[in-house]
Amino acid sequence: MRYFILTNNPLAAKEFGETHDVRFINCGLRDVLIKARDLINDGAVLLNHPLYGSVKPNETPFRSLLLQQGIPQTGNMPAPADPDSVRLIGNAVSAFEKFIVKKEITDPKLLEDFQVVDLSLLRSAVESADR
Amino acid sequence: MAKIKVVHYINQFFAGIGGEEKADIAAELHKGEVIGPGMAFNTGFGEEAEIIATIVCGDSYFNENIDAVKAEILGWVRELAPDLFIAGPAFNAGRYGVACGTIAAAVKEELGIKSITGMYVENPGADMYKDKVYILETKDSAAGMRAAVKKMTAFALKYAKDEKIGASCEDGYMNQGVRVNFFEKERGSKRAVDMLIAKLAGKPFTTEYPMPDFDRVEPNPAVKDMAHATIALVTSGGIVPKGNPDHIESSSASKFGEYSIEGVTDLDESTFETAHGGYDPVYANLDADRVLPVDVLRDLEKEGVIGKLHEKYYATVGNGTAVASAKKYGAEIGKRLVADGVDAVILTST
Amino acid sequence: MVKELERAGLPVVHVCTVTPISLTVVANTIVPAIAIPHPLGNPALDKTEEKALRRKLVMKALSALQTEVDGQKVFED
Amino acid sequence: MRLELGKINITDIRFAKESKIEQGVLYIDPDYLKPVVLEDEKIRDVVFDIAKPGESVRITPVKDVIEPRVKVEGRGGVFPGWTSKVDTVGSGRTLALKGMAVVTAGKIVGFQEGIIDMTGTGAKYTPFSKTLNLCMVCEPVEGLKQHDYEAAVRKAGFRVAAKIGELARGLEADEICVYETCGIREGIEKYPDLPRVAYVSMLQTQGLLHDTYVYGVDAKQIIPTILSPTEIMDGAVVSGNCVSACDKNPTYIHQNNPVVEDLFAQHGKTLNFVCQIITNENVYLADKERSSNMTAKLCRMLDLDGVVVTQEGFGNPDTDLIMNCKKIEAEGVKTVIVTDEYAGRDGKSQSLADADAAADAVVTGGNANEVVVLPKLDKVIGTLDYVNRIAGASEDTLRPDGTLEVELQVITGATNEMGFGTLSAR
Repeated sequence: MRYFILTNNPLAAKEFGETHDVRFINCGLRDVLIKARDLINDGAVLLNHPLYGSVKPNETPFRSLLLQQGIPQTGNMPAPADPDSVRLIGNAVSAFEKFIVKKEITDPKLLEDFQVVDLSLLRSAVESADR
Repeated sequence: MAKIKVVHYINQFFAGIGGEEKADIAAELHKGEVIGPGMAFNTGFGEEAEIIATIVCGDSYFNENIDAVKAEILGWVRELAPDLFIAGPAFNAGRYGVACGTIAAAVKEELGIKSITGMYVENPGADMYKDKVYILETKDSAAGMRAAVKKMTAFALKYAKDEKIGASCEDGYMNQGVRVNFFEKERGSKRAVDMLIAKLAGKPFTTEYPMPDFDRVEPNPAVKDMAHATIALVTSGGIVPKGNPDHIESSSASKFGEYSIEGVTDLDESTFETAHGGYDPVYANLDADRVLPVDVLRDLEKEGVIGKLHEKYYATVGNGTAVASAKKYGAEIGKRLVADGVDAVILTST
Repeated sequence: MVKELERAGLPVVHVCTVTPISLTVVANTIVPAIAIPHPLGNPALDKTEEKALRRKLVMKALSALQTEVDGQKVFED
Repeated sequence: MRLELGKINITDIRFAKESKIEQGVLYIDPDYLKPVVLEDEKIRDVVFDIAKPGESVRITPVKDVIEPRVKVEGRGGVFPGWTSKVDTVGSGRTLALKGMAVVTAGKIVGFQEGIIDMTGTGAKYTPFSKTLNLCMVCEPVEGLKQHDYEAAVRKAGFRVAAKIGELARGLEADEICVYETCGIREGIEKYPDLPRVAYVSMLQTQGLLHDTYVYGVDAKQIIPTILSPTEIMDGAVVSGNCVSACDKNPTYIHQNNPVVEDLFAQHGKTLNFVCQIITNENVYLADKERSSNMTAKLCRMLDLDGVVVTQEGFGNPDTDLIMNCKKIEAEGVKTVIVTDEYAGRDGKSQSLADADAAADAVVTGGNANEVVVLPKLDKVIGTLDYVNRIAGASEDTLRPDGTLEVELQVITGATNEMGFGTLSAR
């Protein structure tokens, strides 16, 4: 299956950069979600869930998403947005916004921990996608 | 400690003035008087609180002169500066319930004075005001007066004394749409098993977390022939002709507007603006197409992508507008659009 | 509002910035818009670009209106 | 399957020269346990400590909580796949040390959460303020990767719990509870008029710090299956989940699954408790679809009338929960779901990240965003170094007077989604 990884996690970009289509963006977590929303708006389909199971959206600055490119409609109509993807990403943005915003993390060790966890969740999605 | 000072609001009926035939009496302030259900409240308060004034107003008068009477009563209450304001209880009396909710919420919001009311859960005032002010749940008729006063008295004292208000189910007020934690008697698993047993037996049960409003509608078939379809625009973003001719409120809109865009190809600063109070209006005021894309639809109409842009559009303000009102507007707008032969709608919100 | 319009028999596409759960489960077709003060515009762009962007969103909305929505969509590999 | 669970009430834990259980007192020689921990070369050192209810003690960051048990009759041993082979457990007799727990603590990643206060406000919210806790803080060898460290501490906890459990072998139980389910046909014949009910247990399975294991298998790789509810009492399901303290299910809560217990209490009376169904909460959306489809299918094929569904975690599992609920209801099987809420500090936000009208019977463990102030306590087992970083805390959490201003989500078990506690919300 053809898909790409949208991520702001440098560790994920390093791990999958050689073997996968990785679109690395240097930005905060919310911007990753917004970027994904725009792509979904253009017809991309989300393959993994945009929220973690427990690390809260205001805790970790990293997020990696698997997206499938939308297929353009015939004629001049753009690809319709996938309603499930729209719902999930919309809810993820709302979920993000209900948590209080914390100061930017500077501790490199802590940043690495968050990158490792994000990578671990991404790997789990990639394993499913590549099966 | 000084006694807690309470101002009480009741209608003409509970003041003993009369029924429907007296519903048009104007608001009256009775300083130092305790009238009708106020007596029972005062007894219930004991040494802790007392009613220092009673305000009486006819239900029709209140609802027909709502702005003026509200201002008048607020003036009195400001002057009296009580610690607590109590309206009702209104039981299932619709106009009385709306009056109680309106005035109790206004006292709380505009004067910052603690305020409560009481009514039956199906009183229209309940839905309108339960998220704005504490509404204690009562029976549907005045036969429930004793229980209502008891409940309201206990809550009033607790509230006035700044004691912690528990969850709605603990303290008997209507849920305000705010989630409040508390400890149940049984653990969650037991509650789940009991709930399942009730559900399996077809017996009533109460979910602890009602899902957001689901009112499922089957989707309509897609538009087959866009090139010949009439498309209408509807917005809850409050786009109105310059000057807001219908005076659509910036929040909690009480109406929707129907406006012609016949011959309009582009909305600009000089002709359209937003009435919406929930967002920064600058961008929409500069170019209302940003909310209501008339310009693009006109182009598409010309190019034949769509058949026709409907010559009327509909606008209301989503901000703070009660679900029930939004529903009503939606139904009415839908009816008019169907009657006009519209094929599909683009609804824009902010 | 969406629901009532649908109930009247009109296919509706809802263009909005936030997609509250109560709407998403009923609104068949939603196109997330750009930002709250200007769901169909972006003042950072110049007039022509902005209109092009708006056109894209409107096209998307029209496209959605032409897509049949079934009750339950399943993610497909 | 029939399991007799013998309960041995532990009334005190003391360090001693000799490890034994005598008249309800657990005497522990740290040197009896240390080799069990250090047999894993990834662990450099371990420190044991005891925290008792009412003491001015805070344990943090907590990884797992485990109840010591030992299997004295029947197939297999406790924690199959870890401290025993993978024989099917859940029958025969098992002894459990009640009133106590082994708590693994210490930092694995910088945002490791989980607070157990033995006294004060926090103690009201965590079930583990009521247990005598034998705490173990493990030090990893230099340079150990997060994954390996997590696995090492997780497994050390099971070994220690099993080792302590061994001390109970041969002891007389204070109380014996018998749990028994029937085969499908037997159940229908025995209870022809009772509704057939199962328990659907959703397991957190997402990746590092978010995993659950079944008989040693990483549950993200299972497709939903059925268990006898007695299997979990022998440790068939264990937690590898370190984050989301308030609504993760520590191993202890799997062992003492409250839904299983409360369904057994009604078994043969108002319902026929058929089985436990386990399913996962993966990150990949197609996996979510597959697992919820399978779960709904199992419910149908087992001819169930109703299920209780419990969740673990917040966020993406809300999607699994709603999918399960919706699909199971669509099979004509009635559901009650158990969850918790993230309604924001003011309680005004949307509680769940997903929703559906089919979810008309919900039990909630409360709003995890509610703010509480925890007092300064005299002793900390573990470390407070990271407390400002964890979910539900902020830069201002540790206040100048030593109190902690936190959201409930930092407290272990506070809003448990198996309904272990009484906290709720309206």
